[in-house]
Amino acid sequence: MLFEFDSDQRLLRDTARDVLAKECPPALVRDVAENGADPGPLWRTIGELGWTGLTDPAEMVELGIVLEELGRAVDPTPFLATSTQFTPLAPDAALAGRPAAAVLAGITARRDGEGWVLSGTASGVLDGDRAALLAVVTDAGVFVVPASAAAVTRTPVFDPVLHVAEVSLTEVRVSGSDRGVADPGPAREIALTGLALTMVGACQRIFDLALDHARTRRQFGVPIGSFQAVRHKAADMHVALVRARALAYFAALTIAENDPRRRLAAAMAKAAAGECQSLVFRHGFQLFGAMGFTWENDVQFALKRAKAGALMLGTAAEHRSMIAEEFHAAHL
Amino acid sequence: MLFEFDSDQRLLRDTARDVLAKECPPALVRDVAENGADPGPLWRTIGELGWTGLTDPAEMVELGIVLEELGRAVDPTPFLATSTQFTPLAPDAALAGRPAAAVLAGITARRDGEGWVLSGTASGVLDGDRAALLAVVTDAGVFVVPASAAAVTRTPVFDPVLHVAEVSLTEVRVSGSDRGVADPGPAREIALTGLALTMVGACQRIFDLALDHARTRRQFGVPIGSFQAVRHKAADMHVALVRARALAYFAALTIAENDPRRRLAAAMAKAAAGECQSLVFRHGFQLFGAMGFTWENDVQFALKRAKAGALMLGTAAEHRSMIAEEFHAAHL
Amino acid sequence: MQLTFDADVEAFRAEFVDFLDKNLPRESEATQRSRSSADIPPWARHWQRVQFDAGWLLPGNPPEYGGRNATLLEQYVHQMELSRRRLSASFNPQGLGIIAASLLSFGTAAQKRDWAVPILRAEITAALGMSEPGAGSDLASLRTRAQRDGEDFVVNGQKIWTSGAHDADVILTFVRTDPDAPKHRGISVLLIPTDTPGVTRRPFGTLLSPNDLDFNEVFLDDVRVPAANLVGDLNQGWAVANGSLGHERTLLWMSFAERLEDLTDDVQPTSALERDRFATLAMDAQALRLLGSEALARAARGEADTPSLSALKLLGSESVQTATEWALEAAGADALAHPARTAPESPFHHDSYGAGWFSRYAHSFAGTIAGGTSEIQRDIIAGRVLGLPRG
Amino acid sequence: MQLTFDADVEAFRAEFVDFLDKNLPRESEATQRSRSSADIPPWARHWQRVQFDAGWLLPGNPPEYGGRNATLLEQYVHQMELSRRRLSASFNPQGLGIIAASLLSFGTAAQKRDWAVPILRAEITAALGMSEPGAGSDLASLRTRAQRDGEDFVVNGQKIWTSGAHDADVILTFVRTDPDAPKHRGISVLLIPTDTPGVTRRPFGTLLSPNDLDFNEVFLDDVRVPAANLVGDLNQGWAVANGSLGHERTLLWMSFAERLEDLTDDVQPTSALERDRFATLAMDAQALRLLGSEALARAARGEADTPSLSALKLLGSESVQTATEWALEAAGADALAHPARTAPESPFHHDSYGAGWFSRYAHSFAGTIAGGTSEIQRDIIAGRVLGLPRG
Repeated sequence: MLFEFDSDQRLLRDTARDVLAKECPPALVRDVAENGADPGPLWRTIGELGWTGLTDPAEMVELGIVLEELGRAVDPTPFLATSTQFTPLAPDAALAGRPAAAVLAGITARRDGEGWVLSGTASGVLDGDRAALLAVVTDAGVFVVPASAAAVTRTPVFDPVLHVAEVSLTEVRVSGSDRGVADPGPAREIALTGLALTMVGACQRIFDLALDHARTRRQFGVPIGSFQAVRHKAADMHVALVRARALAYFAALTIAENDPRRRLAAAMAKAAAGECQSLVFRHGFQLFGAMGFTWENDVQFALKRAKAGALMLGTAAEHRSMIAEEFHAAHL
Repeated sequence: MLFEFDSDQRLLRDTARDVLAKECPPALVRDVAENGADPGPLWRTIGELGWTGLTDPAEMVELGIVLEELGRAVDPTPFLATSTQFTPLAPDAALAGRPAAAVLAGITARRDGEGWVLSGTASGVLDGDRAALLAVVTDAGVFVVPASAAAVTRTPVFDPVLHVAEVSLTEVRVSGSDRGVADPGPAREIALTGLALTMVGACQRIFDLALDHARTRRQFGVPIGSFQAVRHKAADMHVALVRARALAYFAALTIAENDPRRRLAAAMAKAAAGECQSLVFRHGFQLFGAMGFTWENDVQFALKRAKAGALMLGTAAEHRSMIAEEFHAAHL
Repeated sequence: MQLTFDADVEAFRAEFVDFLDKNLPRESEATQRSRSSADIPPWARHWQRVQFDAGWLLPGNPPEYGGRNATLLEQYVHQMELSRRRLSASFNPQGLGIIAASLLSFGTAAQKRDWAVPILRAEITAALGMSEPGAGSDLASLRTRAQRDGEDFVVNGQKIWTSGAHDADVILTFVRTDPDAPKHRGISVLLIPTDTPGVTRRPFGTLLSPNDLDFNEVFLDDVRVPAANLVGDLNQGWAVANGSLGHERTLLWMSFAERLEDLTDDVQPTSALERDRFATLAMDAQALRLLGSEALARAARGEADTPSLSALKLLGSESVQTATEWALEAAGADALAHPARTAPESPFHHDSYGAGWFSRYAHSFAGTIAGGTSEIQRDIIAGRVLGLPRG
Repeated sequence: MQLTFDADVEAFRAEFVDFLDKNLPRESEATQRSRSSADIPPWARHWQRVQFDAGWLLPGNPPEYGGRNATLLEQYVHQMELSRRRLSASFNPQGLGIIAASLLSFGTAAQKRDWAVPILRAEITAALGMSEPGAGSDLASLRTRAQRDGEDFVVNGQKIWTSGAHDADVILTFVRTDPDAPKHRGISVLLIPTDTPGVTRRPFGTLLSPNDLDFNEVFLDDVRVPAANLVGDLNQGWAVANGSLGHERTLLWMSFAERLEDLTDDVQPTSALERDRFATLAMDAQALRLLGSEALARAARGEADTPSLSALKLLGSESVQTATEWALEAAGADALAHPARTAPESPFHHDSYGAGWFSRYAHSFAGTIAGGTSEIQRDIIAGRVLGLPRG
């Protein structure tokens, strides 16, 4: 195994980082959070950069690179749901430039002549309130429906930039041709890995800000970053980050190469991202002291994104439970 | 609740500490470990001090004080098994000055006319190889048998001063009058609490030695105890110790007052002692560096006693599982 | 060692329980919440006055100040009965515990009459002006200055983290009155009414919401304060800080014990792993209560041992943080919702139990940061309890 | 990024696997264990020579030194195949990895012939004399002195932690040859045969047993060493230390990866809590292998990044410690027995897997202490990777 970005991948990462520093600065995220500013221009930029075109699972590492950088920038667009939740479930239905989401549970499909009738309510649907299309997972397969067919309510969540919605379908009739892939398993692995990389990016942002703070904030006449307690916390955060990043890109690589370990690797990616988030959130917040507790400090957005990610699609503990059971089977 | 030693208890603690510093110094423990020296003189001193007379559960706090100090001295005598395992099961059978042990599992009792027949093999019997009497727990009650009726083999364990044995009974006939208490539950709470306090004492000894080392050992021209990493580890060890000690004496107090919380409190005592041991062992060993890895350093005896205690009578995880289930019932 | 208190303390407890049974407002009367730590809704003002008049507000005080000269142990069981029911004596806790207490210890008769009693009777509310930008709560580097000018002091400077200032009637303000004196000498304490010209209060939001307003910046520009508002002697502010504020800190462990006990009620483990974590929480709660009662027994004997309290603060604050983080994780995606209820709202407590696990976890950092961070507590333990050399 | 190696590396791997299949001794031939890290049982001497002759002992070496000029990645898959089977190339690992390697890098032709090749062919064994009492492995404070006297050096001083010295034929010894030079200048390296008069070796037990003898104190009293035994240039010992010893350290992560992978085989979780812990172990093992292979890819490009390896050492050594402690706890009272088997004994590996969980846990501290403690690794990461200021 050669576990290193190639030069194209490094270029993609650097480009993404540069573009997002300009197009998705902290001020934009704050403007979205405080004033409901429209992230549409950023969404269009993402499309122009071709990132929405990273729909082939073989490009999962590249998609992951983009997602990590978007996580670091606390992306206010519906890119994560579109690229890692909808598209893998409905690769043929993806519409260039149109946001889309996935309804992963809560809907049942009933056979009705040539077609099907979908009903039910799903909560916690990422970007369900601003999607044009929904990929609806049911026991009978995955159906693609226009969002206009659903009743959608945004749920207030603690991450003020994140969109989460309750989606209801009431006797929505769909034709058999709207039915897509039967097994949502592989799509779920992409969703987990994508979310893990988003979290790694958000954690990196917390860490960047915490390190800046440690270098500049002075106490007892010296920068707080010179105290061994702070230095050692920073070292532990660094280790948690490189561990989580490695496992996340490994999952991306198994998806790209359709390796049989992809299921286990995706669970490890999500679990490690959750553990990293736990440590980085806690140490990072503590390191900022009271400053971290204010609305005015930008670290809040990354903290909330990382924590929200940890709670979605199964927590670290839930994934660890799965890892232990599947480890020997996967013969990693 | 007034959770403080009274003056008699403080006097007992100070006396025990002073006596054991003289009668059970590290040199004696080492002599027992290396040369099989006889701890008999210490055993007789313990008897003369009246500690073997602390058999009334109402004196559990006092017994606990003695056990903590004996744990700190890495007691090489069979006092723990005699006072906290045998005597609570067979309070009337205790023989002054005679070591005794408890066989907690592995033996079955079969009715035979007026009497009973005991058979089976028990492993991990504390001091089973040097007891004069055995209290044997069976489904039919607790029986007291002379150790001469059993086949006993000492098991080599990693704590070189600890005696653990395999005890076999083959068709041992006992009369009904040898049958003692029916419910070994209350006795088990004494055993758990006694072992917890022994462990707290052993941890305190590790901590004492580690602090000495931190104050005297120099690196880069300063005592290692001046590094914040060492200072903070020491603080965490201190907190773990005071927490474990408090919960252990609370358990002792509930036993002394026969409070309904005694079952939960004993589980907490053993779990907290195990957690304390885990932290103090790990930080203490690390703090000593390579020196801690040698046979010649006395810290090894306390490390092993603390770790052995953690493995006996249920680990911290096992007790935590019980605590969670019983917590609300006990309404602590 | 004893599991119960002596009979006289238990009789005291019974009397208070009886008072609560007879006088606590009905929940239907107590619907209005406070919006900051210096905002008391009308029903709560009334309830505070009932406690004051009955001598149950601060039982350790003499009757004229809302108490009944209770002993330390009596005060402790009083607090336990409050916390068991999730009651706050006041919705302006710092008014009671710090400002009024400081005035009763260091104030003039007039100050007690004009400020302490109205605070205790919930006629006015108060805030504490201590922290400054860049200095945390390190009094030694205080920069707000007060210069004597005739019968007044003229105050200039800035405070931060001044909880409730925008709703408070008065701010107990630490100021430097002798700029040439070293560090903590030369500090004095002034009562500054918030309607004094030159006082500007800017509340700012927490990370939970821009509208979650308790913290304030307070700007003091040529604020004229009558010399009669000087609390304690000139340049003796350090003594005031160490008085009731120090006392408050010795009782800090109790708030963590209460939060831990609340958590043992509010957290419902549903898996083996969650039960394992719950057990740790339950043990921490019990251990903290035990260690606290040991400290209290020492204090009741008049044997103060402040450094040893650092272990209690460290254990309590870190445990609350760990437990709320676990609870947040255990709740999973349900915990995204904001606000979300995690426990029945207690209308009589100034803490909001209904704000969701993310909020309860985030608030836990106040515990590990304010009143000396966990790192500072570890340093105190290492140096002053364990005698390790300083770095 | 790729999940597999290029075809040439895989072909290399297949060739080695074939060699192992054909040449590895049968277990029945390999019953005798080594008693220290410089004691090679006869069967293992033969097996080491078979590897040497076939160019598989140290594939990166040229053929005359037991290799086949393999690339870094080829050496890596060679090591992976060994570890997957729990094989050690040699029972005198420091002889191969440090002493012979140093001689091949810095030694004269005669030293290579007379010392390196016999070590590689298991005709003699070697130990490393670096650490001294009170100084840990801090070379800068080295006190053992060697003075030139005619054709000899005369050495006086004391070494400690000299693994296997009592069984070794020669000790590669770091000595101070210029007492006036600052710190790490003025250090030289001498090959000291252990039968030289004045060399006294005192093995001492570990906490596991007074008879568990690998560590030694080595006393050097007027030991006369021929000048021909000087390795590298006079006063250039620092370069030797940074050479093969430095190289050894860059590969340290691999030993932790191997131990973690062994543990994923040897630990059998039986409860929900143990499965939770097992998952952490499995993730650590996988992450370390990934991070290591990333570091290896950098090294294969010639891009050394030593500070970044501190994260690997920290992760690996701490994870081994955590996992072995969990395994010990999970085994419960059964783990008291000593020694107790925790895994099938591997006759071809110098580690003893059968010594019990307590022993495996205790040994984990070698990982968090030797080669720079975990605290030092954290300091390196903070300072040299993250750029935080020094305290």
